[in-house]
Amino acid sequence: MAGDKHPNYFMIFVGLAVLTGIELFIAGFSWSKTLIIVTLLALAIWKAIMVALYFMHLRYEGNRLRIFVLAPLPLTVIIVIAVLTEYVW
Amino acid sequence: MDHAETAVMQAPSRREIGAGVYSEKLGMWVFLGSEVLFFTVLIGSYIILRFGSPESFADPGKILNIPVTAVNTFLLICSSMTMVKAFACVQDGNQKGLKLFLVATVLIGATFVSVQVFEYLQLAHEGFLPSGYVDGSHFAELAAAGDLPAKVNIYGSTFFTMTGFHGFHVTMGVVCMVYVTIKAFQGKYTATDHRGVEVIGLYWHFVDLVWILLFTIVYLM
Amino acid sequence: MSWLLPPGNSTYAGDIDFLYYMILVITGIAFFVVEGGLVWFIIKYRRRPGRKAYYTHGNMTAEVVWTAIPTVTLVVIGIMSGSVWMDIRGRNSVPPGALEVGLIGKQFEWNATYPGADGQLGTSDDFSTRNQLHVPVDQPVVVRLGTEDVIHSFFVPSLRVKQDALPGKTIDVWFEAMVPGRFEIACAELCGLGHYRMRAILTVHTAEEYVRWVQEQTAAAAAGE
Amino acid sequence: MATSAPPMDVAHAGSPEHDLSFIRKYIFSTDHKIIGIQFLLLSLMGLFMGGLMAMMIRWQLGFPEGLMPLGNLLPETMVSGGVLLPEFYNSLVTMHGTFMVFFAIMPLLVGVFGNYLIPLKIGAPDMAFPRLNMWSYWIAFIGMGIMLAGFFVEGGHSAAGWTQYAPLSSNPEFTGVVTGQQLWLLSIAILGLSSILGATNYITTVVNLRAPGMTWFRLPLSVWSLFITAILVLLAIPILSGAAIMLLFDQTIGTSFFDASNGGQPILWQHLFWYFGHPEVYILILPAMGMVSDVIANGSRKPVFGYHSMIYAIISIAFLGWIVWGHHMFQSGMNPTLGMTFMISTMFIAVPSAIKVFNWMGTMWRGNLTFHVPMLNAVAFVAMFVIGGLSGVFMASTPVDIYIHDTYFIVAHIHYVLFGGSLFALFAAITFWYPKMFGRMMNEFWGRVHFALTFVFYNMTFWPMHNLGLGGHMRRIYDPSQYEFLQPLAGTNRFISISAFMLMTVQMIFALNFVISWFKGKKAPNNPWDDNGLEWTVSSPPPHGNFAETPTVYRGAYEFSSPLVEEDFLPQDRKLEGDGG
Repeated sequence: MAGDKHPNYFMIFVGLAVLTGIELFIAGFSWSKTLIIVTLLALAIWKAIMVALYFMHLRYEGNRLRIFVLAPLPLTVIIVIAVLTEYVW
Repeated sequence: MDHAETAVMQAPSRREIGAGVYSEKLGMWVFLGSEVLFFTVLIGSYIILRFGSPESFADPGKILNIPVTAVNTFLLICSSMTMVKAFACVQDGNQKGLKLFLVATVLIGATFVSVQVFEYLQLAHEGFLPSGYVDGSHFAELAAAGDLPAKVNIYGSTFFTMTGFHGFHVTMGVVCMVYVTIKAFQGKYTATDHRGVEVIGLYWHFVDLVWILLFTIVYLM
Repeated sequence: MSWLLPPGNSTYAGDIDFLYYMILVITGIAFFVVEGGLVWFIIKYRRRPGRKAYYTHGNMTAEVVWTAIPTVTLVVIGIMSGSVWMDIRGRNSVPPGALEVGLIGKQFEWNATYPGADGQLGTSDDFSTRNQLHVPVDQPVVVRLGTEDVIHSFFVPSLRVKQDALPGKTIDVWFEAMVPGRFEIACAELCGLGHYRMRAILTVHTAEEYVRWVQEQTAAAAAGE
Repeated sequence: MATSAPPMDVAHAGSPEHDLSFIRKYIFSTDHKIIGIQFLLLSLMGLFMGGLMAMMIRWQLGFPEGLMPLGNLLPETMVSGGVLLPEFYNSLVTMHGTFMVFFAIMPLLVGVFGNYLIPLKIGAPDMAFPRLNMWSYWIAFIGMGIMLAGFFVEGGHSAAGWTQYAPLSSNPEFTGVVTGQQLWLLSIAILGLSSILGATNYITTVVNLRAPGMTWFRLPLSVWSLFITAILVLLAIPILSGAAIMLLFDQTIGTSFFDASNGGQPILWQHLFWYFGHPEVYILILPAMGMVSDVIANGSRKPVFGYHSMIYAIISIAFLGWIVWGHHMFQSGMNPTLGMTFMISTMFIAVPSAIKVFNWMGTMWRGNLTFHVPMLNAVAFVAMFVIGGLSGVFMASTPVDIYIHDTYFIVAHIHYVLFGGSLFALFAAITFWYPKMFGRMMNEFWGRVHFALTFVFYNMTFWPMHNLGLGGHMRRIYDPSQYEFLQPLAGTNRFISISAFMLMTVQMIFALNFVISWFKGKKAPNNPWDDNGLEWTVSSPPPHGNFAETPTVYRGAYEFSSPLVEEDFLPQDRKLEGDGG
């Protein structure tokens, strides 16, 4: 982005607020528990990605920094999945 | 992003710059990497414990006050926007906007923490603590009547630990932000060198990002 | 100081001991090759005046060879261990019709519960013993292992049995003793002040002896009530 | 944490040293070299205390009936009438592990050499964030103070083992220790902050402050391994901090994370602990491997054999290190199918370690081996690490692990890796870089004597522990004579104890050599070992700011016996004809 052209931060903000509203709305639905959880998680991750891409401007960073940032993410999943298998044998 | 490039260019010697960004920014990203794992432990434990004994967790809204925290979530998103606006202003050399938006961020951040303290006090008053129900409290009566789970010990444990540490991070963020704001009022940040603003911004947005996940996982599920 | 294992007394002790000796031989060979090589290099290539070392940055073939050999060896050990492990601990490894015995650890003793005449745990004719575990020989026994307080570990060296007892959970561990006699049970996980004396005795009876012992205990329990 | 420091080169270039007061220069210093030396003194003290605790443990195991010599110097709550009490024994076992892991080996490797070597070896004037670096030291100092305080509080120190398995650690009823346990957890959480700040600093420094020409594949292996280690520290330590805080909350504010009776999961602690703990194992060995590579190349006067495969081995260890933690828990009641997966991944992680051993041997092959004291210790590292690695295969095999888990076989294994491995590497590293740190040479003769005696007594101490374990001897038991099947092993236990006392005694040679050489040693030249690294191009000790002008690097760190030059070494910053600017 060139000095005077910023991403439209206000629109990102509106997007985040609207998605939060949708989440609150969906949480009240009488869908199956699993469906609600999956939908809510997807929305939350969408919001998180928007924050990372635009507010933390990862979208405009080089690949080397992105790799650095993404590297620890698998570790967050490994431990949770491994321990969850304790319950399913 | 050309301001980052200028900052790298400004580095005094021709060093091998590995990640293409200046050190303070890289350092903050690296530090956030460790924060990711810290919150993984807290949130991961919540998921695991909840999966292991779902009966110890109340349905959304039964114990926790969703409307209040929804407002709080909105506040935190607002503060993220004001933060990023402050950053955009300093990039454009708009000193007035920088100061205005930084002050707004500090105020909204402080409000978030206050609302959280209020929420904790209310929960404690109604009988929900890290150790579960308080004997003879409102919630304990509801539990005895079968409207709430019989035991919520691990619910209390995980809820207060997760949100408490998040609140602690917001508080630390506000403290650092006050420092940056003071420096901004002293005119220390310019269109070409505004590392402090960008770095505190990264931290602030990260804390916001964690809250986005926490709010969904803890309050809505 | 011996590298041999003490005599094993369960049906799967032989499998475990075989794996142990196999690994002992493999690692033994590796040990002598590597340490021998080191000593040889130390002597052969020691500093001599006026000589320069051979200038090289490595050799791809050598790298591939010494990556491949350990990988293959270790995977083979892993696969062989895996099948034995699943026989001992796998999901359906407990032999059908195994005799059930309850064993609860608590600071610092082992309490065993036996099904009475009906062969069922949790009925009124159960009886229990303290720091004593009695089992019949040549019959699979499944120990339903639990704990009242902290983590303990049920360790019977001669049976090659070791299993932690986890609070809030009952873990099944099975074995089939091959020789009658008297053996020691130890706690292998630090469990507090008296961890070192959390000792119990395992008595392996012949089939007839065990029946007689159960009858005596049932009678004694009935008389006690 | 988000404050911006001025660009380092500006802050340091030509900052005159005499401007700084004594306190700023030696106590609250921001100079990475002073901080490294501060860490060195602190962690050698930790090492000594850990050793003393080991001696008391060995006394009890070797002579369970005897009265402990000098025991009357300790308070009645620890040693009563000359008899070491079981509650104190459990504290000793816990604190020996804690001190050796968290306050000796880890700070020695990461705190000392990470600080001292990284900027010097990459040609930087200092760390990226010198003030953060100072905080990192002082936070660790506070952490150690809190840990030490635990010995003096009512109820004694934590007695739940260094692994702190819940619920033994989470419920004071089970050990009778309240304050000591809480101090342990607090100390570890604080130490975690120090480690994270340090790691942030190391990573940023290596990525951003390398001298011109110091490309990734010209970095010395010591820097590579410290860099990868810093990443492991950065990502593993917050897991321990988080888990320790949860445990602390269980103790203090009534949460129930690990309390099964209230819906908690005791095994969750083990998963979290070892999810931290296995990367920690590599934190404790990777820097040792890197520094040994430097020393062996120097002693062999030969380039490191397979420099690139060495790096790939370090990186793959760092990746695989995250998916093998379950092998500490095969007998814990973990899902056995999960155990299978962990066994296979564990088998794979042995491979990169094997590659490294073969490459060290390749480095020595056809070399011109010069056995200075660092080289002796480095070769001993390789020899001992092989034993530790091979004994690991027994444990990786789950069925064999059923028998040897929680026995002295494990104790032998961990000491072959941590003492035979890391500590010999540290002796190599300390003796190698001592001239640079203090400007004086250590005494060569006494260095050799110390090495020879340590090597012999070390093996006499730890080798027989394998045999104890095969006899079924459990870990962490106060009195083995309680068991009939352990009685035949009493002689072995006594032999080990006597060897251990000798081992501890001969360490005094090292301590004296260290202290006396500091004041009386021969003045060290800039490059006493004819090495190639950038740190040897500056004076010993290097000035504040390290390099008068930023060096330019033309080649890797291991150009020994290069055909391009007459001598058998070729410094990284020496410009030859044909080297581009």
